[in-house]
Amino acid sequence: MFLTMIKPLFKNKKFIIGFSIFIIFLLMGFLGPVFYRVDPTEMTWDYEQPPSPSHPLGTDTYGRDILAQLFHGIRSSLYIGFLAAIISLVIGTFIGTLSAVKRGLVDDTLMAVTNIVLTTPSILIAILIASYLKVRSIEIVALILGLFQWPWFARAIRAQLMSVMSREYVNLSIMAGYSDLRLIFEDLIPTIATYAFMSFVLFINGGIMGEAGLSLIGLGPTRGISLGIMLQWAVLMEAVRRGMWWWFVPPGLSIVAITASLLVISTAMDEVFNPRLREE
Amino acid sequence: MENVLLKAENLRAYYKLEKVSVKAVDGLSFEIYEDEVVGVVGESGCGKTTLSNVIFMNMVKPLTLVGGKIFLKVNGSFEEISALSRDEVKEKFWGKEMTIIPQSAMNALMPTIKMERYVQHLAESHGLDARELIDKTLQRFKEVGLETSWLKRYPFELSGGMRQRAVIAVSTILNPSLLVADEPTSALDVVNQKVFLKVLMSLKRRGIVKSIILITHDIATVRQIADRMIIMYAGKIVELSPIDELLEKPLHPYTEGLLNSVLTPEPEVKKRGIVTIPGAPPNLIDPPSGCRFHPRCPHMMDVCKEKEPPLVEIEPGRRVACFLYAGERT
Amino acid sequence: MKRFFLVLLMALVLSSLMAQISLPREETVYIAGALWGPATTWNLYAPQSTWGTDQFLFIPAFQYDLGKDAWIPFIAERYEFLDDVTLRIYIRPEAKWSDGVPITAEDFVYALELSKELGVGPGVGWDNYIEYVKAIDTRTVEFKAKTEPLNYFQFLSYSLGAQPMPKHVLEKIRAQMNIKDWINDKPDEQVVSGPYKLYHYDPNMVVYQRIDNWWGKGIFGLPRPKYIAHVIYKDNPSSSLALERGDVDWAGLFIPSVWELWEKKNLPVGTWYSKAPYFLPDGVGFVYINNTKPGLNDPVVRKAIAYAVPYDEMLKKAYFGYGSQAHPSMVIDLFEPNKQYIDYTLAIAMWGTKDGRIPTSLEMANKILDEAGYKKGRDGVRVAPDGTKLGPYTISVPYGWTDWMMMCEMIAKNLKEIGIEVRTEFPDFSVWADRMTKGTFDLIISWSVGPSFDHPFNIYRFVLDKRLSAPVGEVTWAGDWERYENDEVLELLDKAVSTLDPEVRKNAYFKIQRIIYRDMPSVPAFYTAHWYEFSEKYWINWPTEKNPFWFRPAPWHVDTLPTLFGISSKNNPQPVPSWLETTERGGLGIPTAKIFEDIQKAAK
Amino acid sequence: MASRSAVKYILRRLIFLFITYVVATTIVFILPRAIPGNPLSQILSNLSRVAQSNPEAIRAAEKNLMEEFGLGKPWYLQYVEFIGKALKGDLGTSITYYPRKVMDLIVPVIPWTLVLILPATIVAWILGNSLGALAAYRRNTWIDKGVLTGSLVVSQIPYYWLGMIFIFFFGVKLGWLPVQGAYSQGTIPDLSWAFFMDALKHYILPFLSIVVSAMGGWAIGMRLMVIYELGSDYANFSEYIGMKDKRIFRYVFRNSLLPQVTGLALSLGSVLGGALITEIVFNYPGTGYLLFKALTTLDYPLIQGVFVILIASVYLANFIVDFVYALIDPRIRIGQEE
Repeated sequence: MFLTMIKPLFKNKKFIIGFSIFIIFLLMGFLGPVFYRVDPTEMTWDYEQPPSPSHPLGTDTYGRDILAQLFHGIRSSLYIGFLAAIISLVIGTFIGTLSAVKRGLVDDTLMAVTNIVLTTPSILIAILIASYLKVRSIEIVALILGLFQWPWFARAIRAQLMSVMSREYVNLSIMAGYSDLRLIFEDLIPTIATYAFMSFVLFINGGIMGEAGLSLIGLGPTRGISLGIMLQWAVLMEAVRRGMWWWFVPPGLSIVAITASLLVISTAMDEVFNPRLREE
Repeated sequence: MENVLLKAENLRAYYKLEKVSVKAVDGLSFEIYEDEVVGVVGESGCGKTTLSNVIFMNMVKPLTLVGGKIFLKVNGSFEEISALSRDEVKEKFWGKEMTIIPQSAMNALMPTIKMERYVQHLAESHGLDARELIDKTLQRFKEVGLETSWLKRYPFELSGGMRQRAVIAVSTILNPSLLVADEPTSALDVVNQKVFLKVLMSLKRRGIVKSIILITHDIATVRQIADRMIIMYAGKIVELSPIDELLEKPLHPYTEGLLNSVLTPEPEVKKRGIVTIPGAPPNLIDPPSGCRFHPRCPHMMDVCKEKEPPLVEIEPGRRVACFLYAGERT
Repeated sequence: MKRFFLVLLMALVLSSLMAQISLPREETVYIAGALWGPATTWNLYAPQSTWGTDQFLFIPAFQYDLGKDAWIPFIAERYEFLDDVTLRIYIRPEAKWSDGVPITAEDFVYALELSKELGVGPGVGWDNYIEYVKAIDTRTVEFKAKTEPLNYFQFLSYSLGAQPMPKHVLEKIRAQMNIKDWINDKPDEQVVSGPYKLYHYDPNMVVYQRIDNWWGKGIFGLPRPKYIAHVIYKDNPSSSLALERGDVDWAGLFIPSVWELWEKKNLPVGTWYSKAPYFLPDGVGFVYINNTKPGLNDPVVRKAIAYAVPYDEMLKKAYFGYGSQAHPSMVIDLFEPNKQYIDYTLAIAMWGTKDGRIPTSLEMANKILDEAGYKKGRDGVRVAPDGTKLGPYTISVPYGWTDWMMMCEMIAKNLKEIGIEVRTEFPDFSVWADRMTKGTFDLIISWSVGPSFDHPFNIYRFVLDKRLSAPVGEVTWAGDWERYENDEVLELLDKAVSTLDPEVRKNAYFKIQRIIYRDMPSVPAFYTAHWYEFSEKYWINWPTEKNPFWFRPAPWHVDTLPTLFGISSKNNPQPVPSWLETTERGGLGIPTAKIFEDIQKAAK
Repeated sequence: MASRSAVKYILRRLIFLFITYVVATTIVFILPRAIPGNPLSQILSNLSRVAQSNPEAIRAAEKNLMEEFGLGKPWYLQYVEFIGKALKGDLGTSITYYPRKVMDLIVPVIPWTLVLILPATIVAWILGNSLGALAAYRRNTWIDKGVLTGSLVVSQIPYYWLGMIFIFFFGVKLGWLPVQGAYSQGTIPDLSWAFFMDALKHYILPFLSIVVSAMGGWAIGMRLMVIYELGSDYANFSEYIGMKDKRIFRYVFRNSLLPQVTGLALSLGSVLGGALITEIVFNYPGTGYLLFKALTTLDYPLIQGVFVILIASVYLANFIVDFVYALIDPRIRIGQEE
């Protein structure tokens, strides 16, 4: 069943391109540090070196190897992205389904909350929260970011479920006296799986972008390296105006490549699973 | 030949996909006379709607005209519109000579501007004087039984039925000779259906439109206004005849089935079209050999499998494509 | 709406006639590194006034000259001791406020009394050491020192360094509002005693303009720049970039590998020394060790830590060699006058190096720990006989203080090797500061106090005086962050400051050093740098090792004003004014020693 | 024209936004107090480290500030006080820049931010939508493919990174445009033509970096909308009755634009966020810059103030957009049947 769902994807050119780019970076994140064994935090004497055989992507002000940083950065940025996405997904699904299944008051209140979160300038609030957490682990940052992405998703889930639930077989299962939970898991979740996956992909983007943003104003993780942290250092050390392109271009490029490829993937999926857009 | 309005010769229009092509309209020949109402009936997926597109030369890929000719009489002389491109036809005839009331007439009007503006735009498009056209529309509004003041409103301010009438009014302000109504009543409740049909007829009586093609799966509606009927099955015409004879004595087994289903009382069945005929309509990618109806036909003969029955006139004005009547030719 | 735009347009068109206001580059000194955010207030009666207020707007009676250990009479023309605790200061007849009103004794008295009343302001806290300050006549102020406690250093710094405030202005202000909320940002309303006053400020820049008819013109001449403009940059690097580009002439910044600016990039940029350490010392950087934590409360452990700190390596690598290892006596011995306060024989005997600095020696560290009975456990972490484990501890500095962060890493590494488990931690500044001031940290690197005329008293007091401390968990910024307690030290300190006999004072210091070497309350690790860079693109004659007319040349430093009298614009070089010299060499600077002699004379 | 339903709609939005605003500001207020950390440390450390003040002076300042900022009071009292003052337009006193009033600090920087964000956002919105519409209209031509892929990538470029690239390329490498700030160093802002031109030169890069990277998203969204609308009934019908293509496309464009307007309202928050960071990258003396300072020095009152104002302006903009929406979409203005 899953395979048959996936198959058409690999016929779609867009999807293939996006997917392969993403995989490349995934591998960089996972295998990079394994094969390129350079400590990204080790400060050496040849600082601010342009790319050279000894430092393929050069070094920063403290002589730390950029390539090593990049690999670790990609890794943790992806990690943050996934974590944030999972968090948003869980919250969104929970709220969405809950308010769809238990209509009435629950629904109203939940939707009110959703709308409030939706209209609050989430980035600002995220900045605020982050600024008051003195020690920020990567997980914490992911959590902060995850807390604000879900409203769209929750709404969509709710809408979808509402339409699904009006269909025959759901009524049947209700008649058959299934519990709400069983209803959700056996009948409803499958119908929204693809949508969920697409949003998941976009949430990852949100996470990665958000982390970069927070880090840039010095509110990123206080330990470890991420693409955002790299950019922050580059800005802090005026890499841009001092022309050290090898420092600020790679991390930014990676961010764009990863997020763009993910976006392409999700649009491709949209085309495939959503006939209206299918090229005919 | 004298009072023919539209003539179709062996029309073949397929949906051409990468590999296969769906033979939605496969060798239709018929003509529409001036001053008549023709009902085109058949189950959903038999090519009715495609037919309407073909008549309009509304060829949007993958739909392509594979063969055949269409002639339309435009002030006295016949134009071979099948020879023109879609855009040319659109340019020349749409709205002026031929017009359509789409399936979902409810939402057919531009929602976010007043209908009056819409008419003005229409005037621009056809290079007419806006004032006149608006007056005409007001006139038309009266005729279809709408408050003239409503022209100054937005479509969504009208109820479903009214909107539909507004659509008729708008679509016929240029006095097109041919009006095609595609499943016009499906979305309406019984009362509005009646009103709607009345309006149609009155338009014809006033000679605002010469002829009407009414495409539907619902015989009940057609029988109320149509003069002739075309029964389609699987992209082909199986029977074509004046309405009364047809109802009195359906020739083609499929027609028979259709009628039975309609005459059965409960509306649920009516809606579904034909239940009394076992089996489902064939797919049009590779239709059955010979007579396309043979797999479901109660009177199936061996010949039906091999040869394709031609559409032959067996009584004046009555044509049928079935070997049952192969002998009765006079 | 339309009208609004019309007005705007009109305004633009009209104004397009007049030209853009911008400062003449040749007459302006651009500054970076002293101001990192919008200006606060030009009122000294606030916890923090904007940079420049203390430096250029309000000058003291006598200006202390660190380099020559002398006092230059600014507003005052001379002093007189009636006895060993009573001092009179005579105000120059020329001295006037910028609005023409003469500066009187009343202005001195008023200034100090107000500080006392508000608990904030110039010379706040003077009443701890000075019994009274009163106006004898319009030009004579009298200070009387408290005898309980008697502290000559505080007495002198408060009295000689007193800044008068324009009574006639302040009284008016106080009548209208709470003086603390007074911003004083109207250039034409500012009344100052210094040679500069505010010209313009916005979130981007603060500009001071020279008062060309300044009262001191005849005595001191005028400072050379007509305008001094501090551009408010985002952070260190953007400022240093501006220096590289020649947009900034005078800076007080931490710049990684500063020598590259002239060695590699051949820019007309310089620092005090052209070779390492490049910068003057500005204070002592300590590795503070919390004396209240189990394990760390044992002097042996603290000494072991002192042995384990990789002084040279970390200064070279993390600090770019901008500082040298501090002397364990805590005295900044880079200034000649200070050397006399160090008991070198003791230090050498104690640490076995040629100048008595602590060697980095893991063997020694291990040795003394072993002797004290600290056994290494299976995990390589030592355990005391009584079972207290040496670790895990944390060593922390604020996140982003990269040089100190690196030092922490290096220290932690060495400490692990001698069996003390230490992890590095780099929290947000406020958290770090919280731990430091509440005494809840284990180990931190932090600052202490800098060289001044009461050195080394000031540093001994800051690091060792439990009277400045507070119980663990309560905030104290005043000093003794490591919570060291020793009454003997207190006695010695009091002795040192209440005597007029240099020998007695010296001995007190020597005794304190003995105690330090015994208890090692915290580790004096390195001399922090007095960040100061200059560009000779537009201005020359900057104070340097070779042109040492002023020893506190950083723009951010309180005593920096004379720097501006010494430099000159590139296209008209001028000599350094002679009044910057000491009296023996024909200048105005009165050596501190001479002052103490005068007190002794008066005492008899 | 302003029929009852329109008023109802506006009121509903107004009330809703107000509630959300209260929630937001409450968060803004609660947070700093929920997490420990002595906000005064910055000043005091300056006194101790930079000013090298006497222990006595520091002691005095400590006492002084503690009283000054009433950090002793219970938080709910502080909250009431905060709200009360805020309503009077007094956002309290900054800690780091004491005794400056928060308002005095914010007011001068706001114009810079507005001048940067408003035009950039609007231009981006217009350009993006036109591009998207164009692509949809030329569906499956190379234009479409180009616009689509372009937008997909561009929409994922963070403003500030694009900013860096621009600075590096146009500023550092080519030296065409200034690399930082809002006007040349040493100039004093006034209404002169020279200053205007100078500011304009500094304006181009930050403006462009926001416009370019914001455009993509709009283009993508608009393309989908238009494609969808092109297939809608009114479009088909208009064609059948011989409406000119140009006209039909105008209809479609108009109707697709409406949802984009709401989109604009919802995106404002993130746009602002991105722009603030862009300001920091460009050392542009706007609100983001001030916020950055406030954050790095943990100046609670200032942070609060900045956020209260930022969020308020987001909601205000939100409301304005809603209002405009109600004006241009008759279905809301007049009220939909059924």
